[in-house]
Amino acid sequence: MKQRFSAFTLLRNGLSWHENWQRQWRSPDPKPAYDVVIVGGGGHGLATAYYLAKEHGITNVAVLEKGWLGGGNTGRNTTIVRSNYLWDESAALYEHSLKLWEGLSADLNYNVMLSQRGVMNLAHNLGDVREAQRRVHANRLNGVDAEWLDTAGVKEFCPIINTSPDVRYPVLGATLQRRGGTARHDAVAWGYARGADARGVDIIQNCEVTGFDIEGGAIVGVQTTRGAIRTSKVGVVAAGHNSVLAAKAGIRLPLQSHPLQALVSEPIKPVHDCVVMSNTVHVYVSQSDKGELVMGAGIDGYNSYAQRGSFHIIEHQMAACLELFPIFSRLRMLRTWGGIVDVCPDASPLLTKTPVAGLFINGGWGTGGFKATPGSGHVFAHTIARDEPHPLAAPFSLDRFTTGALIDEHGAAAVAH
Amino acid sequence: MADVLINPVADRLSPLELLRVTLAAASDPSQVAIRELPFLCQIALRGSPGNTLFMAAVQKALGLDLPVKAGSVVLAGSVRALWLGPDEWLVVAPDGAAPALLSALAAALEGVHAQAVDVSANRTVIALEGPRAAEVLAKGLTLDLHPRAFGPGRVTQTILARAAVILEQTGEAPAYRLYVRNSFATYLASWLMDAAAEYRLPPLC
Amino acid sequence: MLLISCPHCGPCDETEFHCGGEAHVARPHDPAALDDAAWGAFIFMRNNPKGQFNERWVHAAGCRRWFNMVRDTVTHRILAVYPMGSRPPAGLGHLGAAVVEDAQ
Amino acid sequence: MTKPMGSHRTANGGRIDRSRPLSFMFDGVTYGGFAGDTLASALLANGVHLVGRSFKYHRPRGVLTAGADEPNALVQLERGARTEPNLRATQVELYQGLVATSVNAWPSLTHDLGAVNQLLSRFFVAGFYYKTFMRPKVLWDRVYEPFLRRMAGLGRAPELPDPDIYDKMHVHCDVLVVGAGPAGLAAALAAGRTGARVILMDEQAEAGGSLLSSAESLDGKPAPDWVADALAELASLPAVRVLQRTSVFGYYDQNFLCAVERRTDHLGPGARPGLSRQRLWHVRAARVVLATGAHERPLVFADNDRPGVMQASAVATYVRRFGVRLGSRAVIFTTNDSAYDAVDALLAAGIGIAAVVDSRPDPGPRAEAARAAGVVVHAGCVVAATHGTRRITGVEVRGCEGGVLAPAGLRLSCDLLAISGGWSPAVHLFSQSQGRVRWDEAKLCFVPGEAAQAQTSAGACNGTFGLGAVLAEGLAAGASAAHLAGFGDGAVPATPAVAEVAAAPGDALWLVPGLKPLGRAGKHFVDFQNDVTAFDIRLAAREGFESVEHVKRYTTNGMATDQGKTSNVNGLAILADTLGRAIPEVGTTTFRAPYTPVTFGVMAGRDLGEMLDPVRTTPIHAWHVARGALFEDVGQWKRPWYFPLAGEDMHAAVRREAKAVRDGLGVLDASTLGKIEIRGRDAGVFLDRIYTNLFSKLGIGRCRYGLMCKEDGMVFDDGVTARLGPDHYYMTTTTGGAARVLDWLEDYLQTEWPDLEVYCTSVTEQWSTIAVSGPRARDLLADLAPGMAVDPESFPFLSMREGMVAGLAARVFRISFTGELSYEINVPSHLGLAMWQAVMAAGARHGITPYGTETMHLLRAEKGFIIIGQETDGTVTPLDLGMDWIVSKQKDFVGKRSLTRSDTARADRKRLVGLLPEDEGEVLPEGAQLVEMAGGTPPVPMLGHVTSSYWSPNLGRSFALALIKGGPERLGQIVFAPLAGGRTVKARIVEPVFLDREGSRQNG
Ligand SMILES: Cc1cc2nc3c(=O)[nH]c(=O)nc-3n(C[C@H](O)[C@H](O)[C@H](O)COP(=O)(O)OP(=O)(O)OC[C@H]3O[C@@H](n4cnc5c(N)ncnc54)[C@H](O)[C@@H]3O)c2cc1C
Ligand SMILES: NC(=O)c1ccc[n+]([C@@H]2O[C@H](COP(=O)([O-])OP(=O)(O)OC[C@H]3O[C@@H](n4cnc5c(N)ncnc54)[C@H](O)[C@@H]3O)[C@@H](O)[C@H]2O)c1
Ligand SMILES: Cc1cc2nc3c(=O)[nH]c(=O)nc-3n(C[C@H](O)[C@H](O)[C@H](O)COP(=O)(O)O)c2cc1C
Ligand SMILES: [Zn+2]
Repeated sequence: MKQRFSAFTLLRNGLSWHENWQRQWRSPDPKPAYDVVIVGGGGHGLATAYYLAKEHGITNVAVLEKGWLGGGNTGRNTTIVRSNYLWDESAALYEHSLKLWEGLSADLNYNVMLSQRGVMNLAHNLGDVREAQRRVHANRLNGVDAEWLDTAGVKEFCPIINTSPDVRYPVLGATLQRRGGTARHDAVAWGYARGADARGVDIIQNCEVTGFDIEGGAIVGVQTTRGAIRTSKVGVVAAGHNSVLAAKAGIRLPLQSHPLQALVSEPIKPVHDCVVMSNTVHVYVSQSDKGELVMGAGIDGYNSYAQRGSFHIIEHQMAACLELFPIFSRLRMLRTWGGIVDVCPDASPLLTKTPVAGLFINGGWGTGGFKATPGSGHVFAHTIARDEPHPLAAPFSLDRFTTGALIDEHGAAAVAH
Repeated sequence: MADVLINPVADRLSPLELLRVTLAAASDPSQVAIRELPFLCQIALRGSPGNTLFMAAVQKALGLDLPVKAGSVVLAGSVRALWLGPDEWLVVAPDGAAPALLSALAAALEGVHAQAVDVSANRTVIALEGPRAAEVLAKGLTLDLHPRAFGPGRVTQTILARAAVILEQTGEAPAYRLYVRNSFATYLASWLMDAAAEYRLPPLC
Repeated sequence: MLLISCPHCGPCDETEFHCGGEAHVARPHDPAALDDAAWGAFIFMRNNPKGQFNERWVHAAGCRRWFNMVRDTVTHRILAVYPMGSRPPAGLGHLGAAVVEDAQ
Repeated sequence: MTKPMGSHRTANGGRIDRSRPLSFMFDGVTYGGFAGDTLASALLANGVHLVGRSFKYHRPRGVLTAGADEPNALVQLERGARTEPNLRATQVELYQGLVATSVNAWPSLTHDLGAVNQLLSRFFVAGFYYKTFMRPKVLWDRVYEPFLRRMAGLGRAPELPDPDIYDKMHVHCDVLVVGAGPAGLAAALAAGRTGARVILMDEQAEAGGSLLSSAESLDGKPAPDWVADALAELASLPAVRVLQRTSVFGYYDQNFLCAVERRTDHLGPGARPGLSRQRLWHVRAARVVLATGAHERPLVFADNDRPGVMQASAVATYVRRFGVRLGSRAVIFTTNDSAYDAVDALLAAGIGIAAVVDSRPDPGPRAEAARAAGVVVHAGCVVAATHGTRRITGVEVRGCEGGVLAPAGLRLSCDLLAISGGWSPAVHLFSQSQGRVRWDEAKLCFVPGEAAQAQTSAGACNGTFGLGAVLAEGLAAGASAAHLAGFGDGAVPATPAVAEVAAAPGDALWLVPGLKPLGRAGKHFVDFQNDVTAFDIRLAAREGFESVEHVKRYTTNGMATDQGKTSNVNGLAILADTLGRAIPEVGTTTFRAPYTPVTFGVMAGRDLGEMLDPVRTTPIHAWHVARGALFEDVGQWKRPWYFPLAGEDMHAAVRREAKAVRDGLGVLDASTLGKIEIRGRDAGVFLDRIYTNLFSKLGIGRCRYGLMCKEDGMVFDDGVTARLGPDHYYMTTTTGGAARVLDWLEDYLQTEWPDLEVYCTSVTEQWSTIAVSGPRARDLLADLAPGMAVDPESFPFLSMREGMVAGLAARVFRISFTGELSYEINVPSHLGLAMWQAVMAAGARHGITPYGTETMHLLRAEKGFIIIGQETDGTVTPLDLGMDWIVSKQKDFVGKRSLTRSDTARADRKRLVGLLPEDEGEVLPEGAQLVEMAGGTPPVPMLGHVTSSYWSPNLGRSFALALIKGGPERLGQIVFAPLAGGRTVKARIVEPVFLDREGSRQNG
C-alpha cells in the first residue's frame, strides 16, 4: 500500500527527519511480457496506464520512457488548462478532461495545483470578435462555461492589460472561461506515475522503444534498448515522436513535428492573476505560483526534433506581449526552452486504432495537449482495454484524413496554448 | 461634365509627400539623410535569361543587357535594371519614362514569353545617405552591408524592420535606395527617422 | 536562427525564407483516378523524419524562388541545397513514401 | 540616515576612482562609494554584508560572488516607472544617486517576518506542496494557493509603463570573441592583426576579466597595464570592434549569437533621453571564440550561507580591484590552490587571516608559501559549522578523513570566510551551441567536448587555468579562427611571459559533513537563492527522483535567477554520491539561453505601439481621416469602417450609407484588394487549374468571379479576374489574401507546373480602386468619362474597359459586390486621391455618399454574396456555399478531388442559407449557434451558426446568413438561437438572397 500524502504525514515525516518517505514509484527492470505496453512516459502515457489499472483492472502494464518521465512536452509546456474548444467533438473531449482535472489532486492523492484562475482569449479585430462569440455560443450549448467580456470587462478581470483604444491592435473584448487556468506540469506526471505504480504498473525509464514485432498484422511485442518485450497491445503516446514510431510499424501519420518555445521571467511578486491569450498578437501569459511569468511563443516554421527554436520567434512574441502588458518591459527573461510538438493538419489530435491490430496511437496534440492529459488518458485507456474507440475518442480516428471529416481547430490553435 | 479634369502629372500625390518636411527635419547630411524620390519610372520585367530572344529584345528596347548575376545592377544612361530574381528585374528610370519604355518593350517582346508591367505607382523610393546610413539600416536588416559583402551596384530584396523592401546601394558614401510598397512607406519612413534619431544626439561618452 | 543558402542569393537569415514542408511530393496527374485513401495520403501524409529531411523552402522575402534542401531535423545542420525538379545529392536525405514521382 | 563613506576601504589601490565619490541609498540609508564600484563593492566598502533574504526560508544573506554568478545579493533598483527587480548587486555599476532596496524581506531586511519560515523549514522540504493541500478543493482554491502565491517571487514589477527605449543591431563578423579576459583579449589580438572583422564582447564595464584583480605580471607588466596595452592595440585595428557592458546570452544555429549591451544603465535612470537604454545585438559570425572564464564553486557545509561567506576569488576581487577591506579576520576554506590567491590579496591588504582550512591532507607548494608568510594552514581539515546570524562570527574547524569528521576540532572566530570548492568553466554558451561537455576527472569540472559549430573555447571556459596556458590558448584560438575565416596564415603570436606557479591537484569534496547527520543541524546550502540543501537532494533521490532533471525540478536546484551557476555541479555531485554513481553518469541539466537574464524591453526593441506591425493605408486614407471615418483593421490595413456624420452611431451611419447605395450613389475605397497581372501563353490553362470554374474561355474584355480551393477542397480565396488579352489576365483577390494568393500561384508555377508559360506580378499597390455603386453610377461614369460608351450594351455587366476618366487613363471594371449597378475605377495610385476627389465632385449632384466596409458587408449580404473568412472558416467547400454553379464538372482544379470524399460529399453538411428572424427588429448576433428546439440541457445538438447578420434599411428588417446542416433542405423551417441570459431568438430558414434575386439591378 502506498504511503498517503497529507498534512498529517508531512508533519509526521518532518518529525522523523524525512527518513521514512518511500519512493514515489519503483524503478523496476522490464519483465519479458505485459498485457499492455505504453510507449512514452509523458502525462498522457502515464494517465493512460493509470486509468487502465484503475478503471479497467488491467495492471500488468509497462510504461516505457526513453528518457526521464515527464521530460517531454509534459515538462515543458505553459500549463494552460481550459476546455472552450469550438467543435462539438473537441469540446466534449476537453470538457471531459477538465472535469477530471477538477478532481485530480484528490483522486491521485497528489497536489497537481490546479488553479482555476480563468483564461481569457482576447479579440483584437472584428473577425476575432465574431469568432470569439461563435465559440462562446457553441461552448455554452456544449455545457462548457464561457463568457464574453467587453473591453471594460477585460480591464476589470486583468487590470494590467493595456486596453487603450490607441494601441496598434486594441482589445475589443475577450472570451473568458472561469474554470480554465493552470496546473503544475511536473506534478501531473509524477502524480500519475505514483498512482499507476501503486496499482502495479511498471514505469521503466531510460528505455527507448526501437521497433515493433508484428505478426499477421497484429502486434506481438516491442523492441527496446533494454530488450524485447512481448505484448499484444501497445499504446504509442510519444508526443513529437509518434510519426517516427509509427513508421517503424509501417504506418504513416499525418503529423509534422515542430519546435514550440516557451520562456519564464525571473520570479516577481504576484501581478498577474489570470491567464491571457491572444491569437492576433500572438501571446499567452500567466504567472506561476512561484512568481515567474510563463509565456509561450509561436511555433517555428520548420520541422525539428531538437527541443529548441529560433530566437526571432521569441522576439516577435515579446513585442506583442509588451504591447498588451507595458509594465513588463523592465522584467527579465530567465530561461527559454522548446518542446517538439507534432501537429495534425486539422490541429486536432489522433486517438486511434491503427491498421496493425493491437497498436493504438495517441498523439498530434500539437501545441495544446497538456489540458487534455486526464481526458486523453481516460478515453485512450478505454480504447485500448475494449479494443474499440471510446465514444469521445471516435471522431479523432485516423480515417478522418481519408473521409475528410476533419475537426478543424485552427481557430483554437492559432496561438499555441 | 468634363469640368472635373485631373492633371496626370501635377495632381499626383506621392506616398511620402505629406512627410516631406518631417523627413527633411529628421535628416542631417553629416550623419544620415532621408528623403523620398517620388514617381520614378519602374517596370517589373519577367523573362528567362536563358532565352536569347528575350535578352536580345530587352537589349533592344532598353539599350542594356539585363544583369544575370544575382544581386547586381546594370546601368545604361538614365535606365537601370535591378536583378530581383533569376527571371525577374526591376527597370528603373526617371519620372515619365514609363510609357516609352513600356511600348518599346512591348514591341520588342512581341511573341516572346515575357512580362513587362508598369509598377511605377506600386512602390515609392526612399533615399538614405550619409556616413551613418549603413548603421541605421543595420538596426533592422539581417544582411551584411559591409563593403566586403555589399556595395555600390548591388541590390537585394529583403526585409527591413517589418517591411519588405528592395535595397539598392547607389553610392560609396554610402548611399542607398529603398524601394518600398506605398502602403508601407509611412511605416518605413517613421522607422528610419526613429532609427536615425540617436545620431542627432550628442555622442555617448 | 538558421542561415540558409539560397541557390541564387547566397546565405541569408531564416527570416527571409518560408518552409514549405516535404520536398518531392508531386501532385498526382489524375486525381480522379485515386481512391479516397490515396488522395487523402497525398494531401495529408508527409514524411516526418528524425534526421535528414528533404524539404522545400522559398526565399520569400528575397528572390521568391523555391528550392530543395536537405536538413538534419535534430542538429539543424543544412547538408545540401539543390534546385527544384532535381534529385537530392547522392547519399543525402531519404525520399518519403508519398513521393509518387518527381515533379519534373 | 547617512552613513560615512566607505569606511572599509584599503588605503589605496584598486580600480575605483577615488577622486570621484558617489552617494547612493540602500534600504533607505545613504552611503558613499566611488566611480568604478559595483553596488556590491560599495556596500561591502561600507561594511554592509547583509544584503538580502533567501527565497524560501528568508535566511539573511550576503554577497557571495563578484559577478554574474551571484545568487544572493539581489536588489530592487530605483523606484517608480524605472524600478527593476532582482538585479545582481555584483553587476550593478554605481552611479550618483542610485537607489536600491533589498528584495523578499518585510518589513525590513534586518527584521523580516518571512523568517518564521525558518522555524517551519523542517516541514518545508523539497516538494512538500505536492503532498498536501489536496482536500478539500475549496481550501486549496481559496486559502492555500493564494497563500503560496503571496510567498512567491522576489522583487516587484513596475506599476507604470517603461519610459526608456530599447533597440537592436545586426552585425556580421569573421570572428566573434566572447569575453575579454586574458583568453579573449589574446584571441581578439591574434585575430584582429590578420585584418579579419573581429568583434569582442564582454559583459563587464571594462575589459580584462580576471586580470583586473590579478597580481600577476605579463611580459613584466602588471596585468592591468597589459590589458590597457591590448585594448590600445585593438582600438588601432580598424576592423576590430570592442563592446563592453555587452553580455552574450544566446548561442543559436549557424553561429548566430545574441547579446545585450547596456548603454546607459551605468549613467543612472533617464540620463540620456532619446538614446536606447539597452541594445540587442544579433551577431552572425563565421567563427566564434568563447573565452567566458569560469565560475568558482562554493563549498557545501553546514550553514555555509551566512553573510560574510564569500567565494575566494571574489574576496581577491573585492580587495584588489575595488579596494575593499572585507573584514578584519578571515578564514579561508578551500579544496584547491586557487584560494591562495585570496590569501595573497588579504595579506597584501593587511587583513588578518585566522587560518586557511585546506581539505587536502597534503596541500602542496601554495600552502607552503602561505605558511612561509606566516599564515596558519590546517591541512586535511574542513569547516564543519559556522556561527553568526547577520554576519559570520566564527567557524568550527575539524579534521576530516574519508568523509568522517574528527571528533574534536577548534573554533575560530572570523568575520569573513573565503571558500573555494574548485572551478566550473562557463560552458553555458558552448552547450547552447549544442556542444557536449565532458567530465574531466583531473580538473574536477565539466569541460567542452567537441565543438558542434564553427567555434573554439579558450581559457578558463575550456578548463585551462594557468595564465600562461590561458594566453597561449587564446592566441591560438584567435589566429586559427581568423585563418579558418579566410584571414592570416594561422601563425600563433608569441605568448607573453608570465611567472608559472607550481600547482597541486584539487580535492573532490562535494559535501562537507556537519556536526550532526545531514539535515538535523544547520543547512548545507547547494542552491543559495532557492534554498535548496544537500538534504533536499538526498530526499529527492530517496523518493525516486533519480534523474538529475527530476532532482532539479523536485528541489528547484539551479532554477533560480542565477540558473545554478554556483550550484549545479555541487548538486549533481551530491546526487551522484547519493546514488552511488559517477558524476558523468548523472550528467548535467540542460544549459539554456539566456546566460544572464535579459529585459523583455530589449527583446521587443522598437517594435512597439504603431511600430508593432506596419499600418498600411491606401492613397486615399487622408481623405477618409478628414471625413471622420472610423477604421477597421483588416490584416495590416486600416479600411474605412463607416463615415459617421455628427451625432450618428454606427447603425445610423450604416443605414444612411446603405440606403444611399441602393437608392442613389455610393463610393467605396477598394484599393486594398489584391491585384495580380498574369501573362503568358498558358495563363488561361493555369487559371483553369487554380479556379474552380473555367477562365480559358473567357472573352477578352470580360470579367468572371472565381473561387479558389486548397487541395483539401476548402474555399481559400475569391475574386474577379478579367481577361485583358489573349495571354493576359488581371486577377483580384481579397484584401487579406493578396500576398497569400500570389505566393501560392508562384508555388504551383515553380514547383508543380514549371512547364506552363505564365508570369505573375503583383500590382496591388499600383492601382487605386474606387468603386462607385448605385442606380446613378452610370450617370456618374458618363459624366466623368465622356469618351467612354457606358450604355449597357457597350459596357455590359462583367466586362472591363480602358479609357479616359476625368482626364486620366483608367481601367474600369463593371463588376458589383453590392448587387447594384457598379463600376470599379482603377487609376495609378499616385492619382488615387485625385480621382477620388474628382468622383466626389462629380458625384455631388448625384448625392454621392462614401461608405465603409460595414455597409459593404451589409449590402453584399443582402445579395447572399459570401466573404472569405466570414462565411468560410477553412471548413467550407464551394458546394457548402451553394455555389455549385461555379464548380466545373469538365476540368480538374486544385481541390476538386477532395469534394467527392465520403464526408465532404455528405448531404447533411453545413450549408449556406438565409435567416429571417421572426422579430424583424431583432438582429441575431454573428456567431450565434442555431438549434432545432428551444431549451434542453447541454450538450444541445447544434445545427449551425450565424455567419453574417444585419439590420437592413433596404429590406426594412433584420436578416442573416448562416451555415446550417442540410440547410437548403430545411428552407422554411424555424430554428432557434439561444443567447446569453437565457433569451432565444426564433428565425426562419430562407434562400440566402434577400434582394433582387434576378440581378436586374447589377446587370441592368
Ligand atoms: C512550449 C510548449 C507550450 C505548451 N503549452 C501548452 C499549454 O499551455 N496548454 C496545453 O494544453 N498544452 C500545451 N502544450 C502542449 C502539451 O505540452 C502537450 O500536448 C502534452 O504535454 C503532450 O503530452 P504527452 O504526454 O503526450 O507528451 P510528452 O510529455 O511529450 O510525452 C511523450 C514521451 O514519449 C517519450 N518517447 C518518445 N519516443 C519514445 C520512444 N521511442 N520510446 C520511449 N519513449 C519515447 C518522450 O521521451 C516523452 O517523454 C505546450 C507544448 C509546448 C512544447
Ligand atoms: N588558479 C585557478 O584555478 C584559476 C581558475 C580560474 C581562472 N583562473 C585565471 O582566470 C583567468 C582566466 O582567463 P579567461 O580569459 O579564461 O577568463 P576571465 O574570467 O578572465 O575572463 C572572462 C571574461 O568573459 C566575460 N564573460 C563571461 N561570459 C560572458 C558572456 N556571456 N558575455 C560577455 N562576456 C562574458 C567575463 O565578464 C570576463 O570578463 C586566467 O588568468 C586564469 O589563470 C585561475
Ligand atoms: C511552467 C514552467 C515553469 C518554469 N519555471 C522555471 C523557473 O522558475 N526557473 C527555471 O530555471 N526554469 C523554469 N522552467 C523551465 C525548466 O527549467 C526547463 O527549461 C523546461 O522544463 C524544459 O526543459 P529543458 O530546458 O531541460 O530542456 C519552467 C518550465 C515550465 C514548463
Ligand atoms: Zn534568393
